[in-house]
Amino acid sequence: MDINFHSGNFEGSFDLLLFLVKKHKMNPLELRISEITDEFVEYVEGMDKVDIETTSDFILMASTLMEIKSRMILNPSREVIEKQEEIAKQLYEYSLLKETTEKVENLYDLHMKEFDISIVPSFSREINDSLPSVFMKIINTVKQEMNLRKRVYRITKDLYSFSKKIEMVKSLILKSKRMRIRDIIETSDDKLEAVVTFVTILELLRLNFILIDSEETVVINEAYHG
Amino acid sequence: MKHIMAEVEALIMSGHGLTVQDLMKLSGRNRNEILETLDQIEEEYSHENHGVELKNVAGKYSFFTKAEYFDLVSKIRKKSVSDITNSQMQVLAIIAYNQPLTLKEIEKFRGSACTNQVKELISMGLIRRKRDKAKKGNPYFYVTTENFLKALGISDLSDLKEEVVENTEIPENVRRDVPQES
Amino acid sequence: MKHIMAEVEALIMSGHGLTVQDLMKLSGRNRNEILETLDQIEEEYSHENHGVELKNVAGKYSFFTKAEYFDLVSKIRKKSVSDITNSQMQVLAIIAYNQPLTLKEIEKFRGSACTNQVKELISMGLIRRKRDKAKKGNPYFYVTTENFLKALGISDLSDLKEEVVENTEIPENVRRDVPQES
Repeated sequence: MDINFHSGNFEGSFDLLLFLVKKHKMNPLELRISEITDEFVEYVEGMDKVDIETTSDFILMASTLMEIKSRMILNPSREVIEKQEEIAKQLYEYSLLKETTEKVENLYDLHMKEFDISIVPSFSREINDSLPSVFMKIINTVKQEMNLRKRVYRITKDLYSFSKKIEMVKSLILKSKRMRIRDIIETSDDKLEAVVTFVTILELLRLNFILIDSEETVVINEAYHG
Repeated sequence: MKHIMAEVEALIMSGHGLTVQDLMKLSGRNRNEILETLDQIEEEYSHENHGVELKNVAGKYSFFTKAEYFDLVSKIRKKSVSDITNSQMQVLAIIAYNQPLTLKEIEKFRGSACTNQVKELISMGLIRRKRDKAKKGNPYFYVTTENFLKALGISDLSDLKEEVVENTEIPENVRRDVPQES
Repeated sequence: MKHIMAEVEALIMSGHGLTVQDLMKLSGRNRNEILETLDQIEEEYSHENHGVELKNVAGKYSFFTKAEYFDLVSKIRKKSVSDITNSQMQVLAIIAYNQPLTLKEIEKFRGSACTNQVKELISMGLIRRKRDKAKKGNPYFYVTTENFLKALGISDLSDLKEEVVENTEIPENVRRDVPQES
């Protein structure tokens, strides 16, 4: 067994102690200090004494172990047995902590590599799960209309804001009092504007500015306009 | 052969519709291997102890829940597109028309807060957010999804884009203003 | 029995994390049926011809791609990785195993100061502090969060503790004498 350990091999004295306990197939809680003290001291003596702070921790532990060992041989009093038990308990806690850290690290690394998945519900029905049918109908009308006219579609980013559109549609309806939804939508230049126009109609309905007359026609709400 | 199955399954389940080409490129397998594997997976999931199945829709492979479990599964899909409210539709239209937009820009358009509408629209799968790392402060932008087009009955916007690009009457500088779908 | 498997599979695959309760309610099956079915599905997907697996994360069941296909799947999916340093991991483990703990208690366990690590772990959402008003001086206690379970992909803390105690290779009779931390 190579005993030329640098202090870096063990983070602290408990690491070395745990290593020796495991090497001797000892249970941390049934620690028999007398059996491992010599080895512990040997390791500490072989350490590079560069990092004073770390090595002092090892030296302190070594002297504690040596003290317990000699007293165990000479006079195994209640007090010295308790001292050994105290170290055993600390060692056990330390081994749990070490094990937990390793476990947490492993689980974290593993789960980092797992992606959650989600499946789309049955696709044939998925298509039914769409915007209200009237919306669909209108959009399709607009689509056909536009294909027919083969307009030049130019998407201009800032041509219509929603509020502008509301004003436009309002004045349109105010003028004719009664309009087919399709005719209102047809004032749009492209598909996306059609969406905005349609939403505008919905908003005016919500505000009670207009009422639906039949499924395809809206009228000015006379009550609203006094 | 077993490992290919697992590979292809993992890819398709975590992707959003992959073509045979995609699968070949991603896994480094040849066409025959992929086709054979797809057959095996299809066979495996056709058994009645599975509630999902592999389907090829327009050349793209995805898993779908089986039709017979539709009613069951729809119980957990709380947010259905058909439940869309007017205010949500308003926000949706603003995003559709001006995308990409930050939350602030949407609120400026609408003149009122719309965090909730945006969240609901995301959960309905109609919009999604993306981050522009190039921009200062790494802001989130909202754009419509493919689902949105599907819900509208417009399968994709590419015809629109193409028409713009093909039309030579549109000057370069205008063309650059066309919002790009990602 | 086969149909339950398909039902539960369809539900979990299209849901975003479902508890046993959710599954009972949605399927109208009793607890034992659900638990048994979950076992069967887990068993089925553990085979090497599957690239995804069933997991209970923080009490919710979801499917995940298996870790061994990480390189493959990461070609189409991105995961934001937050690196945890060794010392942060140590502090996290101390809290996970012995919570709730005050800062002083954590530092006693570790043998050195760890204010910074605690701060970082809070900002990562892996731990949080809470106040025990019943205790003298109103001290802050640190506990792990649900996010911690999610980050580790485990159902609850007992998963972690059981395995740790098993691995320390201490005979049953001795283990019982170990003072239990609350």
